[in-house]
Amino acid sequence: MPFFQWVNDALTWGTLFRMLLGGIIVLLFLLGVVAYMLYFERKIIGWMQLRIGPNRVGPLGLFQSIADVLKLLAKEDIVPAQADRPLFLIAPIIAFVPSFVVIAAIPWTASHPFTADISVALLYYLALSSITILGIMLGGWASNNKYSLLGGMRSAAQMISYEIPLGMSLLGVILMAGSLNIVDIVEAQRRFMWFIIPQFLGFCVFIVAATAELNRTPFDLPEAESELVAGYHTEYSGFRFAFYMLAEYLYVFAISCLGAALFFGGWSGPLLPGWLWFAIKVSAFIFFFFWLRATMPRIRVDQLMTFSWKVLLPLALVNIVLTSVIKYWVNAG
Amino acid sequence: MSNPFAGWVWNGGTIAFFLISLVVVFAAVMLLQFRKVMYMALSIGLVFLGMAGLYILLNADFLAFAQILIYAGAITILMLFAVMLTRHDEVEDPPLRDPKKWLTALGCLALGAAMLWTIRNTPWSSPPAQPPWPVQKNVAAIAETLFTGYAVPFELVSVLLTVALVGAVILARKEG
Amino acid sequence: MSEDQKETLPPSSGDGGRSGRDAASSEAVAEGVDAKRTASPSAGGEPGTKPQEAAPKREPAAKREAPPKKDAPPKEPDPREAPARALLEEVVAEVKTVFPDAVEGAELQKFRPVLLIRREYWRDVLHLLKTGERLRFRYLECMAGVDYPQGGYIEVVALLTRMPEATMIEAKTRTPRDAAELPSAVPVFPGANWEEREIFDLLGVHFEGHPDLRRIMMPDDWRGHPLRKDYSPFE
Amino acid sequence: MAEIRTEEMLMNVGPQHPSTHGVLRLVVKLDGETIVDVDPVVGYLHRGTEKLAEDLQYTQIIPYTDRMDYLAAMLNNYALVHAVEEAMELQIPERAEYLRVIVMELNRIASHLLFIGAYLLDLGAMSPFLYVFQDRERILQLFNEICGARITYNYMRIGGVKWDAPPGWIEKVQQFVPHMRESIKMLHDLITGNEIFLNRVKGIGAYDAETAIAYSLSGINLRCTGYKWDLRRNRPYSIYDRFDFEIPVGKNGDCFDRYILHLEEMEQSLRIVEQACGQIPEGPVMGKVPKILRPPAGEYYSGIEGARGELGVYFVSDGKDKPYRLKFRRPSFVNLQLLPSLLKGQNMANLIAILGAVDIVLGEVDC
Repeated sequence: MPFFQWVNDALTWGTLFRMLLGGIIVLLFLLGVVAYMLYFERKIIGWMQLRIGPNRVGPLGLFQSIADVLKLLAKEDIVPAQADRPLFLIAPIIAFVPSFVVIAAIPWTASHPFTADISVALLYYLALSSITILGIMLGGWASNNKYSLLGGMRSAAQMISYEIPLGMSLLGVILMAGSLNIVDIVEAQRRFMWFIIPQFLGFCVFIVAATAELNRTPFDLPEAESELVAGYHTEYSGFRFAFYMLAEYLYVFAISCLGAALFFGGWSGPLLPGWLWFAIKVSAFIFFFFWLRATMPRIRVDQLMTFSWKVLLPLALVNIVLTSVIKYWVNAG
Repeated sequence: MSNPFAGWVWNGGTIAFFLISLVVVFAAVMLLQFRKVMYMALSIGLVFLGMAGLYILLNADFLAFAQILIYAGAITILMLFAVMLTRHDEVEDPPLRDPKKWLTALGCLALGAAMLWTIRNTPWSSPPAQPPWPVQKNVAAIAETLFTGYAVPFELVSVLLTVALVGAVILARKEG
Repeated sequence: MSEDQKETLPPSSGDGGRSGRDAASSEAVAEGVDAKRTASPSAGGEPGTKPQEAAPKREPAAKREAPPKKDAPPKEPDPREAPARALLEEVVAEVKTVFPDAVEGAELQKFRPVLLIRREYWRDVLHLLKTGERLRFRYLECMAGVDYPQGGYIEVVALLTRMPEATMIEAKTRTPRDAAELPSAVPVFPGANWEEREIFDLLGVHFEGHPDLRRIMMPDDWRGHPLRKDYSPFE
Repeated sequence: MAEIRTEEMLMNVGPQHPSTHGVLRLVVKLDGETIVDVDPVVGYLHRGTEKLAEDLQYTQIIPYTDRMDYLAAMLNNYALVHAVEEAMELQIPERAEYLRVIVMELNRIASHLLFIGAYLLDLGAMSPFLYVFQDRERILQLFNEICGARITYNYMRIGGVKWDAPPGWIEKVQQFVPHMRESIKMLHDLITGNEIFLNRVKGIGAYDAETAIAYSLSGINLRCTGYKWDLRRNRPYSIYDRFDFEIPVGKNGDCFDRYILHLEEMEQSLRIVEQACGQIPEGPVMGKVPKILRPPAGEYYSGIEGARGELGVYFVSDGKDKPYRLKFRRPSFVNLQLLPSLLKGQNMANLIAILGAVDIVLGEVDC
């Protein structure tokens, strides 16, 4: 799709237009993805819990999340009197911008339109997503609410702790593919096999660390309703709250994309077109996160930390060492 | 001297360079200007982020994202933690009017002028038309350099960091 | 007040006739209970099988009259009564060996031994009841306060249970309404904490030695004690 | 090295908080996330039931008891009714006693079900809450059929029960029993084996039997320490001596034991319901009771085994148709006292786990 391949072109009005158009298309697409992810989350968990789920707005409740988003946008933007006003206003944006930015690195199909072909895509993903922690932490601090503060602190501690095993679990894949570029990784899997098989240990670490990184059940401590009311976004309302939610769900999507691309061969698959394969794999990941949420209770905060440092990290290290040794052995032999 | 902008191509790169430089300078000034520690920490985060942008423009992708990951992400958060966890007046006192300030400003200007003069008069070897390695091989090249030419220093740094980590854990243990 | 009431459960305002009986042996107490029980039919027209009939005698005369239709043919003595009386005697005897003048009165209420303790001894007797070798009523089942404005006193009741036999006795004490004060039972029974706070809150009994005597149900700035009979919210 | 100064933070958990199970307020002093001190503040739901009761005839008090422990209103009804009946030595028809036992045990199951759902919700698992509501709904339907109400039953009367079971009701209860057994098995499968759940409740908030007795704990809060104390067995009332059932006890006195005892008690309750449904005779459901109830003057106490512990009624009668003084011994109120000492030194996240396992109902705490 050369129309959207503008990265190396000189900056003309035409390039600018194509840039903006591409950006808007991706933005709208992602908003749609998030809206229907929310819808399916509510439907699926509803079914799992013997409920119906949303069924009022539109046929089968299909417009429910759109109505919810509109409601959030129309709501008053409340800033608590004792909050640190500038930080309170800016924190959701800090949290939400990187969530969109990371999507740029993820190839949806072989020709990856809209996608930057970044040589260090995985590092890019990890780096940018760490900025979100800043937004969450600042939001918790600026609210001047003790629940928010505790939520923000927990969140920062948790996400930093789990970023390390997450990154380490990716190293095995990187070693096997010999590249940080997701496109190269997918291509490597097409030549060899899906990395879920040789990197099963890495995948296990990845899926656990990813769940924790997403703050989803059973690692949803930062917003543990039963303890911290709503954690870092207790004081947020209206579209600033929507920003946090949007960021959260975009990361669910992004991590699912990452998982599908790194361990399940990305867009590769027989018969069906590549984008559909990718969509199926990503949906499976997303479904898995919903499923977890309907099943699991919440882990305790100290257990969470212990688990990261004493279980996941050593496992990830073992995985790296094993992968390197085997790779060296195979190459030598 | 001729037009300093001769030979510039107004593409995304150059615009980005000026925008990013502006942001970095602005953030750096704000860092000094803010009175609240929290805002300072945020400003320094923005400076780190801007520096990463400049690295990208220089085709140093790996360095750029390492910069974001470690400086803009981890170090800024560490600073925020430190600010939140320690007890102090979060607002600095406004600076006193001081004649030394004018001297400082003069000194800064002089330094700037001297640097500019030096840069303009240094006979730089002409830069290569192409970067020494293709963009895609950036990471691989760094890795190769690190693990062949500089293997010993790299390992030494690793040991140092490990010792620091263990030391930190031991100190924390004592505290508890 | 009728004379049989004086005989069994005199108000704590104290009468001279008490001390002699307190010093008496447990048999004497038992006889006292019996005397009340036999006296009660003549007053209420009720056969001797209803020991609880003794209770109203603490009440002002206007309140205590049982309805006359209660007349019933005499019943057999309830089989539960004999062991209850034996227990009462035993407990009273045990308490009296340690605190000879702590027991102001003793009776059976619905087959449950009831001891009226002099309030100075309240905590000590509870402690004895809890730890005494042959007593061991270590489970505080319930605590309640009752206001008797006519008698001018507030009664605090503690129901104690011996585990695991589930034998229950009732210990109670009285304190004057206008200066209601009692030694707290919390050092003996930690579980009395909130019950005493509740009694303090709703009846205004000050428990001396309570670790945390605050209002518990009503707001801290509430005036008056709602469960007192003369309480009016609009005062 | 400089001393690291940490600051204690005072946090108000409640009165409006998702997991204080009503309007309980806990003033928590925190050092980081470690609890230094807790002060439970109750009374937000205080309605003065005991004062109101002094102006009501005995039968009129029954609806007020519904509002105390609103999750097990049948048991509350019975506690009052039973106390008055004991005082007056009334004869209760057999069928009424059986109906009472059936609805009480069903109510105990419904209450325990809700405990399990709410507890897991506190611990972050949402699904069990909705699963238990399915089964609880069936019980509420049964209650609806027998007394026309789903929460505040007002079903029992002094001398019997208000209505006889409608035709087919007993059969419905009998059908419910195996269904409920399946559900309990499902709950075991879903929850009891969950590693995360076990990690959160095993060894948390443990105390021994001596402490429990000293603090006058009752019900599961006492039995979880291994002390076998159930008034249905230790001081039998109603017709409980006719049924064959066990008193499950715990071992460690921790939150896990309290959780598992709820499930085990439900099974025992099912056994009782099953036997009662098999034995229930035909006959009247209301005994011969005077129009105006005047218990003979005196003091009375009677305790029954409620869903949360010993539910006692102490009342003083002066021979009139209204109690001179009525005091409810509410198990939640008494059980809650131990909370501060359990929480000291715990993690903030354990607050929820421990508080939830005490199983309080604020309507009962505040009365």
